Amino acid sequence: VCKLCSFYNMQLTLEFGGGLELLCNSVKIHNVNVELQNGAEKLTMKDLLSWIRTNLIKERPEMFMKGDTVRPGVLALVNDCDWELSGQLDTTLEEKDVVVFISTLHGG
Amino acid sequence: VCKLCSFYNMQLTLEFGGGLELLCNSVKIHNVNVELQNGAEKLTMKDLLSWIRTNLIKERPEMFMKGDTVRPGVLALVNDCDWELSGQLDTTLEEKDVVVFISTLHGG
Amino acid sequence: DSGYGHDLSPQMIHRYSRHLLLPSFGVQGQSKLLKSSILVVGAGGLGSPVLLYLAACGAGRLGIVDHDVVELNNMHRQIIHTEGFIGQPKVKSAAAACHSINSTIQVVEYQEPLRTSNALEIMSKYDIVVDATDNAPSRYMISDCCVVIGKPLVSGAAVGLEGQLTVFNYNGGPCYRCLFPTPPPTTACQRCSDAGVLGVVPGVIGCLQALEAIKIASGVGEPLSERMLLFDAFSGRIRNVKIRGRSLQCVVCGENAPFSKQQFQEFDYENFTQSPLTPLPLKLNLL
Amino acid sequence: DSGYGHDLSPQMIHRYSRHLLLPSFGVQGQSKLLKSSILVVGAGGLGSPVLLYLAACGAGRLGIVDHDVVELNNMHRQIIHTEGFIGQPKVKSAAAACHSINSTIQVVEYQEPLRTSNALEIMSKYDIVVDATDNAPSRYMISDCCVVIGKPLVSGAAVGLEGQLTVFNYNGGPCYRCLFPTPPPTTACQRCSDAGVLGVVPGVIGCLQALEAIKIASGVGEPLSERMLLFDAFSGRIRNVKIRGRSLQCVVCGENAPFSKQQFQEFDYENFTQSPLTPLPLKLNLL
Ligand SMILES: [Zn+2]
Ligand SMILES: [Zn+2]
Repeated sequence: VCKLCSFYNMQLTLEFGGGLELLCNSVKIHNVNVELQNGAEKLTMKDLLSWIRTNLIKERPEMFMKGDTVRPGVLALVNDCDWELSGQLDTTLEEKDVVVFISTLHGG
Repeated sequence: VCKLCSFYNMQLTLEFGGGLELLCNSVKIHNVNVELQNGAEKLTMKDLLSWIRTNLIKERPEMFMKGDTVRPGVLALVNDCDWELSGQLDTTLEEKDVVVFISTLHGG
Repeated sequence: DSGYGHDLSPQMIHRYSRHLLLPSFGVQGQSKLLKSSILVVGAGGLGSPVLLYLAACGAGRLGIVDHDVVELNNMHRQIIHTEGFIGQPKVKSAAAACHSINSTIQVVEYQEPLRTSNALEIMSKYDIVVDATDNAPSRYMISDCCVVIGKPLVSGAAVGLEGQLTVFNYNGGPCYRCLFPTPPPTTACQRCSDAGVLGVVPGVIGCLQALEAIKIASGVGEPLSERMLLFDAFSGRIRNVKIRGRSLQCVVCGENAPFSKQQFQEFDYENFTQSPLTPLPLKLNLL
Repeated sequence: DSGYGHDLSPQMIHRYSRHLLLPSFGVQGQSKLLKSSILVVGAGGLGSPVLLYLAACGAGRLGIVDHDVVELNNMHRQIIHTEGFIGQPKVKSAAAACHSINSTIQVVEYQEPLRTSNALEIMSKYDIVVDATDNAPSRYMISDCCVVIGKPLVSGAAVGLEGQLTVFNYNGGPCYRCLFPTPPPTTACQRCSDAGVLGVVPGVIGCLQALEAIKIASGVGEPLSERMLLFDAFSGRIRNVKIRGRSLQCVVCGENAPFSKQQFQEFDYENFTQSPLTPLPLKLNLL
């Protein structure tokens, strides 16, 4: 993290589960620094999704996203809370937030 | 919480488990405001234990404490971490910390 | 009433004494449990511990739905079945096991696949439904049916080294469709028989499903409604997350869309999810 | 070796196929499991799911220690026993159940109480020990013995609506005495038979114990060493907490105190904890 401009960088923990980790080299937990776009003063889930698609997803992006949001069957959680409760794509992220993406399981 | 002197008050979540809740009217989770002693600038686990003994434990205090510490068989956890790792009685608490006291179980 | 303020026979008091001793459960919790009826759909990896623990604890009437037969490759996780039952219907095997640990409860066998044509009739006869199936169309169908007939649903799933658990349609909480209005692509729907599963993972989730059913039936504790448990066996971590409530826009339980019995019976779940309700077992050609 | 780089017979490949399909487990994890030996002390509430899942998954050799007989008031939680075995030794009943779900594993029966006089000999024959007992002196004794002979210990406990789980003496991690150097007052040591227990709670903890044993035996995953899982069934919450590492001051595993076999055999656990190793069952006089 740049100490002079830490404002423009955000430390986040991203976790992938339910099979989504297979899209990121089978790594479940990613500690990342997300750089905010020029002039941006906040990072939303919408920004994060496009950052993930560019920087983390190595294969089959259609298994993670559909349009500009997550694909059907994927739950997004910000600090252990469904993103539907915090504004979905508009959810504003804060330093050290934990964002979990989990694909729903059907097996038994 | 006094808004002018919030420094001298500390909001904590205390949880009791493994049977210890029986000593506090069977209530497991207590959201409390602990007033710091005159002139004190920090709250340690030692202070908290004496506060709990005065304010929360309704019966059989010997089932919770022995001397100035918890009785044998009780684990103390500060933010999901064993207090042995943070200095035991000397652990300094911070606003909104979660402190768990749990009695070890032997049954099966 | 026995004159003691409850209906428990001396035999029952003996059998369930460790429940009766619990101040928070006691005679009242046990009595409610004994009067309850619970339907378990699926007698496989999840259903095994669900059925064993529900039978043991004294759920009054236990229904079991499964159309499958016991196979050798089930045995690593489906602990309710013994080798002697290989080739026989799972329902028969599971019912025999339930009876052998508790001969005082009633067990009803449904040796047939659950479909829109029989779901309403079967599920209506029970207070609580446990989804222990292994495919997406069944999960939508069971949840929709629970909304139509107003029953709480304990939903568990396990694949690989992961498991998930929640309670749907309970006390104003969300249904499966509130969470997943659109079915996932079929490529995202792995089943245990295709993708593999560590046998004890459905064991953990199944026990937790039995617990949720017991909590609802006895009226003791806080069921996992609007919450979900995410279990990662590899790391041993369990997350307890808060999920959305009932959605006003839900096409099944929402404001403007009370799904009718007829709509339910005419809904094509296989077409909706693009997968079969009773998938054919994969023939494994390892090596 | 079959020529395929492993020792699995076609029967085994069929039985364990859903484990073999798992990329993170596979043939290597299953082969290690099949070669492992696990001792389960206690065939009660915790031991029931531990034994069933370890037998099902193919733990090569399974030892069972228990001196008790099956009673009707066990049946609400001890799902390995059937009514037909009431009055018979739990070890015999549990071994029969393990065989019936997996006739290809070896099961060894120890129908005797575990004591300092036999613990070293019995426990030395196994790679991993699972503590599924119900009293404090046994827990100290089993942990101390594991330190003396250098075996990992999977420890679980359940009372009322709560459960706890951790792994001791694994890979430089703490032992039971590191955590609890001084025994608790006897008034703090409730057993299921005295205090009651919701039957499915030891079910959940026992499944998780089986999982930890499988992880250690197969070398797959991260065992719960220096971590503890705290389970509250009422609220459905599970905490994963970080606990202390090995204590240099521990009188059993610490720097200056390697407990010798002789010291172990002469240690009086009943006096140390002020409670009996094989407690008499409480006669319940409810109503
Ligand atoms: Zn809905
Ligand atoms: Zn130690």
